[in-house]
Amino acid sequence: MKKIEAIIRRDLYEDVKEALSEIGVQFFSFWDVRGVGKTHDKKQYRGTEYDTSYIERRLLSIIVNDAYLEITVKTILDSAATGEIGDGKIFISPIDETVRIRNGERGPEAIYYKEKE
Amino acid sequence: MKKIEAIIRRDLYEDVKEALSEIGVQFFSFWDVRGVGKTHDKKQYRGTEYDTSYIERRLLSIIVNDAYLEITVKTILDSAATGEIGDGKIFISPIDETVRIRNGERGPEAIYYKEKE
Amino acid sequence: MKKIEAIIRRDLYEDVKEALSEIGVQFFSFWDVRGVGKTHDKKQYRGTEYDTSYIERRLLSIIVNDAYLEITVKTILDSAATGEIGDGKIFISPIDETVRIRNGERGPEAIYYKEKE
Amino acid sequence: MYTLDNLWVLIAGILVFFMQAGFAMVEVGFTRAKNAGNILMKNFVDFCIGSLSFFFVGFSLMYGTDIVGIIGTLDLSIVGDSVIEFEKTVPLERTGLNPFTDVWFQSVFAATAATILSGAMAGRTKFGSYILITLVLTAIIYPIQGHWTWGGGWLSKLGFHDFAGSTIVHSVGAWAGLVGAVILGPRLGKYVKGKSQAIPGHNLVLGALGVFILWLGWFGFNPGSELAFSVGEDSDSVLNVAKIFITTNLSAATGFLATLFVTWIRYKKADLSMSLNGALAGLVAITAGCNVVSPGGAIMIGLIAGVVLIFSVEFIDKVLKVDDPVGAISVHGTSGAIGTLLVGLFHTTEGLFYGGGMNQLFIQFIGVFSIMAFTIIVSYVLLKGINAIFGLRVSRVTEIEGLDIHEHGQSVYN
Amino acid sequence: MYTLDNLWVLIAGILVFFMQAGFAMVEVGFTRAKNAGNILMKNFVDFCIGSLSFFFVGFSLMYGTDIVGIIGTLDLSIVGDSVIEFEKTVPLERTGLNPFTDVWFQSVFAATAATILSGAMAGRTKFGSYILITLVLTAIIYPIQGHWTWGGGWLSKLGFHDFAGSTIVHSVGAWAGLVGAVILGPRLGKYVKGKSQAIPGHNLVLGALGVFILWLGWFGFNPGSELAFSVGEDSDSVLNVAKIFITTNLSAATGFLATLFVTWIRYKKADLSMSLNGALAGLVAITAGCNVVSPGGAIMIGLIAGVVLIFSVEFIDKVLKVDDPVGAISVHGTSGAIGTLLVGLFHTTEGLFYGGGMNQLFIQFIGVFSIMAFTIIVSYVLLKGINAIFGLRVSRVTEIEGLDIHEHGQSVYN
Amino acid sequence: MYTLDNLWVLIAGILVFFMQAGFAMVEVGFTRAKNAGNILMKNFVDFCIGSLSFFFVGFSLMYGTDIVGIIGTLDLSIVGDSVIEFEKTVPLERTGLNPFTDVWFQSVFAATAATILSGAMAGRTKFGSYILITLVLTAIIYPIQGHWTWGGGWLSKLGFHDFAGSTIVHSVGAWAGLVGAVILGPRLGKYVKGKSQAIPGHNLVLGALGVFILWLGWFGFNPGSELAFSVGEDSDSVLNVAKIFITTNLSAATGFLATLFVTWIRYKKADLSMSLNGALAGLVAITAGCNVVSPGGAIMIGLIAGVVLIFSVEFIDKVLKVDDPVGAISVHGTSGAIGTLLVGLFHTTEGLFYGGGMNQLFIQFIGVFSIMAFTIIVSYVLLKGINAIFGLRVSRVTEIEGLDIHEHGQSVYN
Ligand SMILES: Nc1ncnc2c1ncn2[C@@H]1O[C@H](COP(=O)(O)OP(=O)(O)O)[C@@H](O)[C@H]1O
Ligand SMILES: Nc1ncnc2c1ncn2[C@@H]1O[C@H](COP(=O)(O)OP(=O)(O)O)[C@@H](O)[C@H]1O
Ligand SMILES: Nc1ncnc2c1ncn2[C@@H]1O[C@H](COP(=O)(O)OP(=O)(O)O)[C@@H](O)[C@H]1O
Repeated sequence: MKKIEAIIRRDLYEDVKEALSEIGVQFFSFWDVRGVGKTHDKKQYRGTEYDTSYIERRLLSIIVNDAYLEITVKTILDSAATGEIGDGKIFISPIDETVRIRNGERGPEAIYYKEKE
Repeated sequence: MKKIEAIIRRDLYEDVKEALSEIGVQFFSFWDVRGVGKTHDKKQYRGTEYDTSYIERRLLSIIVNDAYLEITVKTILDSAATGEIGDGKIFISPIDETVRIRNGERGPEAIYYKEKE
Repeated sequence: MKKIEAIIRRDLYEDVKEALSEIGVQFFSFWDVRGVGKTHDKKQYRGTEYDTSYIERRLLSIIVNDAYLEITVKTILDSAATGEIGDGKIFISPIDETVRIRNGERGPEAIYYKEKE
Repeated sequence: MYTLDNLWVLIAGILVFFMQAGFAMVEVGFTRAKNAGNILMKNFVDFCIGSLSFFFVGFSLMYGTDIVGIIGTLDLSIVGDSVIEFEKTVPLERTGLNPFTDVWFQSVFAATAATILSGAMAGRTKFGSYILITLVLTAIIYPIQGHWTWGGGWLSKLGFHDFAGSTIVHSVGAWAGLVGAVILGPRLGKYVKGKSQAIPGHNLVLGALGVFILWLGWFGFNPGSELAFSVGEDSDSVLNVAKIFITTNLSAATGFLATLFVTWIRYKKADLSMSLNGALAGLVAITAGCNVVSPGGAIMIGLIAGVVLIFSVEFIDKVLKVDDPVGAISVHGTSGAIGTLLVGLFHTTEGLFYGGGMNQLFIQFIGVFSIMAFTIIVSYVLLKGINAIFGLRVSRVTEIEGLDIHEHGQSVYN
Repeated sequence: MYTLDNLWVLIAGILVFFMQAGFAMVEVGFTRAKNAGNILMKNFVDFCIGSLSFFFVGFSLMYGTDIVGIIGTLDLSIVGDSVIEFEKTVPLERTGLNPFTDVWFQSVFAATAATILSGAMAGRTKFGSYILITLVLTAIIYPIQGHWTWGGGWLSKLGFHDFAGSTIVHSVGAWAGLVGAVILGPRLGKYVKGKSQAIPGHNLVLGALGVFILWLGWFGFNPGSELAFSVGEDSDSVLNVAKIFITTNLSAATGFLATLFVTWIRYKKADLSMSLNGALAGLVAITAGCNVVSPGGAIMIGLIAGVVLIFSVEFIDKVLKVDDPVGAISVHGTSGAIGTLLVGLFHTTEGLFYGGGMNQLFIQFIGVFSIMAFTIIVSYVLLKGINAIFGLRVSRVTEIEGLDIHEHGQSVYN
Repeated sequence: MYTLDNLWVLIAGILVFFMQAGFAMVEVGFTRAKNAGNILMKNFVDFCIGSLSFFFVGFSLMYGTDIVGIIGTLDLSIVGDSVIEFEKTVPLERTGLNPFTDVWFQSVFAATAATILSGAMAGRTKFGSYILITLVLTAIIYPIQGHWTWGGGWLSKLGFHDFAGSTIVHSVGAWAGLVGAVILGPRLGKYVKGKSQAIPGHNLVLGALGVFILWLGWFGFNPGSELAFSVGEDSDSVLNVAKIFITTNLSAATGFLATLFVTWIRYKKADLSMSLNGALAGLVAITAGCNVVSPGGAIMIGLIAGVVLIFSVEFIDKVLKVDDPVGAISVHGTSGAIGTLLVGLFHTTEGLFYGGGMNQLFIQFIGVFSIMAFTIIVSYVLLKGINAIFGLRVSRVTEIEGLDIHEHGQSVYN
């Protein structure tokens, strides 16, 4: 199993979600993060310009079976890319084990997809 | 060392915290995430029903020594399960190294437990 | 590649960011978390003292090439440590792959540093 | 100067109306975000229900021709009249005021009593049942006991002094709320192994704004209760109204400071949420006697109310273990009772400290006690009945996930 | 009692002024956080522009000597006068009031009309273009149609009854807003595959506070429109003002309850955001007839307005597919029109239900329709023009990332 | 018409009271969340302290029998009187008003001065020390300089014109705040390597609501300062009061627009936080001359105040490097001084532009300067003293983690 962490533009979240849903990736978690990088929000306040030095981003954390890795990554690339700087990154890391809290089930079965139901 | 990421119902957080504390797992971090899955919050607004398409969840990130892995997982299962859909998941992944910022200490010592003090 | 997750005092964030920037680590994500541990915030409300049982923390998630691991950790240690309890932790875990969403670029090139531009 | 009296009372009524916003902000601020919408709903609905029910039923029960000192004569002709005609819809001409002015001012008072209740029952009450309670309170309970003192009933004959309603308005709401809070039981998680837990309000800025708005409204509530501004050419009422501004303000200010300094000593930190309640305690307490105490007396009343408040909150929370999320029982009940009793001490002609003997104090005690007893008994029967028929408390899951989602299908923060 | 009249109207004007804060809170609360600063800006700027433009231009166009029933005589001497002198700056002495009192009260009304518009156009309008629209609305559009009824123009001669401006103030703002919303098109993401999506307001607590403030302000808006308090020694106007308090309040309360219960049945849950609109619908609807309907009539008007509101909101949203983020078109336009028409039924002497025949109803219809037609046509031309020259809608990226950052360079929450 | 005068001044006082809520919201909104509770505490506590201290001490110092033009005679008999009796508690009968009316209106003014100070010192001042400062300010500093102009002292004899207190109320608060901000030094992180950093306010919606409330309150502040409504049967004061509404509103509106457009040009974006300050600048500036300038003059004053504000904020922030979190020094100090000076130009009979010569301008200058000098010197001594004895600034850790947790043991948002 792999964990895919995708840091995307917040405004494209709905598109990514739709795209993932279409390929059957219907379970994931997300939260809002701030990204430090080359793109910033420029703001001003009472005559002082300032730079928040970050931009608002959304992080999607998706655990997938190895078989699903590539298609999931591809789907994110397709739906989250605008081609402009600031599109974000995808990080892939290993997951040893998954447990479904409801019934203690372990392993790949704990991450089910549409077609399995 | 392992990282345990438990995505649980927010309302059960206190119970899980208590249960972990009893087995000596007194250090962890948590934050609120939104879970996309089969359970949704149904809302309405001005005559339009809508579906937030996510539920509010809490993510606990607990780094443990390998020896503590199983008991921690079990404790979470015991305290966070209601048996209903929507109980959440536990993901386990490898951690290479832990460093205590205060003094630069590394390795398992950096994650101490009650009984070691 | 490695993922460095540093849980630091919120108030020292600016210092850490500066320090990282100086060594060329200019890309990372962060979000606010709550840390359960020995340090708590003590509060009172209408005559009842209570303990939030957590402190406010900031989590920095930095993906680096292996070569950058040590210097990054060292820099965080230098800038985030006060020597008092509550300084936080650094967790290092493996990253299999990084993808730049903008153009699908993979591997170490997807995490670029100042000097490479 | 009939016109001037009307102008003043109409404007004072506007200020009292706005107290609804103050109550809403205080209650929202002092409770959790997940129930904020429900609290707003309740604050609106009780004002709306109260405006209608008091107009059609409550007003005549309160101020209609006295029946053996207990109740006014119900006059349902107002219903028909109000549909057909225009001039005569309010049949009672009891003061020097235009009847419409009168009913306006009295309606906003009735709605205030109803609103107080919602604070004590916040976070766990079924919305439908709450609406029923509000209806009975404004149409029946409030008017009956109000009749006793303000409508020419037995307490007024006795000489009970509750000028603007420390007891008649505030305590009545609070005692009904006490009964509600007891029957409902505490919110989930409020008492863990018998120990009271803090459930901090989610936005004390709103709470503070609410207190400012209430304080503002009180300058309609108390001085407006003079119901005149220029009676006689000697203009006694100008003097009275102006004095009530001073006594009201001094008591509120002292109440805030008293709570502030006592919490500072007692808890080591100056407690904001409690001090906000302290100002309200001073306001509630001065309400009964604002027209007959001296500025010095007002300060004493505020001081006593502010100090007692702290112990009342702790007592109700930790000893009685009654869960009153916004402190309504202490602020409006305890302070209302104390303020009414203190008239017996600080009344500048009848008060014990001013050589008036024990008589007034005794009468005040009878008034406070009998209204408390009446309200508690009647609301107990009412709430138990509603509880049996419709249920009073929401389900466990509704309470945990928030009344907003389950009762209203939406959250206020998005 | 000239002084007393002035005092009342000045104070009523203060209350109407404060409605700006109410509108601001409602609009901010009912929309998204990323545009909150822009909405605040708009609410301030329309009041500021309106205060100036109506003082110098609008007032004389509205109340100046009538020209063929269509428009008042523009009197630019006020500009010069106001710089040089002090006593004579307002040349029109048309009521028993001091001219300054008069212009004060009328200015805050003009600003209200302008503010309504901003709600319907929220979340996507260019700030600069909005300022231009506001200017034309308060200096020209509002005064012209206002002249027809209140300034002695043709509608007043016909006998059109719109006492405090259900149509003249509220509908005008709403119809202009409708035109704006149509020309702008919906916010991004509002309609997905032709289906309306919910875009919930980010802070309904602020929305509710805003409704309380508006309700408060309405006690200046309606009773203040009597423009007197003591005309004649018999004091007719005292009676009128007091009655208007009652009718206004009853209609608002009923409007809230009507919406509450209907949504409860229709959506299974009692809908807060809609019920808040329901109270406003009751207020807007009673505004036209508040001085000539009975309390029972006021309740009927509030009831009808509260029920119609729900269907109006749904119709505009789901059938017309016009994106009106805060429901301004329904609350001010639909309710304003309905309330004005209902005067033809509930007027206690001229109304159909009171034996007055169809005549008044017919006149009301003419008034509602002609003002709607005029406003829609003129604003269409205006907005199309501005759209062509400056553009009306912000860029896609501005809209997505929020007007606050792009138009004002700062966010309101930090 | 004595009664009418009292009615108006009492109501105006209510509006001024409510400005406390406005100040609280502005200050909370313009600063960070972690200090919000502390700011609320301060705003309440200064009103409470001020209500008491001004009643017992300040009022007689300000309006008591003049001693060599410098100070009024302290009359402590009020303390005893206020405890024992009722009718005579306010010994000074100096206007046509009831003494209670008078002291009510003057008290809320004194509290306003105190509150201004808290904005400039926000985010780093010890709560206990702040209470002490407030006490001295309302009991001694404000009354003494107030006596000079309003109590019959030397400035009034000179002909200094500060009708409602641009200088006497607003500048005094601001100059004391300036001294406080200088002695305290900037907040941590405000200046990094000598460069000013933006520390954005955490909730500009609250800030905007606060400005609306302040604007509202100003319709009590300025027109209420007429202290009459119907003097003489010719009713001169009706005219005056009505005109003050107009001048006040025009100046505020122009101030907002001026700041808006200048920031739009200067910063490329129309700056909300600054424009909000611009409206306040217009209000503060018109306060001195609201009764003697023409509407055109009011617009000029608002315009100048709105433009100068921007540069004043930048100058204080970037050149002087004094950290004034909410802009209180510019809004109340700079604008207050400018507005007072501009009376010398725009006074319609005495002003330079109206053929009155340099005389009035010169007198205005003396007034502005002497009150500034007095306030700065006295507060410097006071604050240095408090600093030496109790310490003025909180500890580093308190400041970093927030005053709410450390000073009050609770956070406002949970
Ligand atoms: N090395 C990294 N570690 C963690 N997060 C990163 C890293 N590099 C980039 N990010 C995240 O990805 C976001 C997008 O980066 P950006 O510079 O916009 O990408 P690109 O230039 O490749 O389009 C950043 O704001 C940050 O949140
Ligand atoms: N594959 C996944 N990747 C990341 N998060 C997931 C994944 N599957 C589930 N989750 C998280 O777990 C939560 C609970 O899942 P849920 O469907 O309720 O579990 P179950 O049906 O097994 O009881 C989801 O809301 C989501 O936050
Ligand atoms: N095992 C762990 N897993 C996850 N987070 C942890 C763990 N141990 C510590 N933390 C995080 O680090 C923070 C700092 O820990 P702390 O007890 O203050 O460190 P120390 O005592 O070593 O200085 C905690 O608040 C928590 O957020």
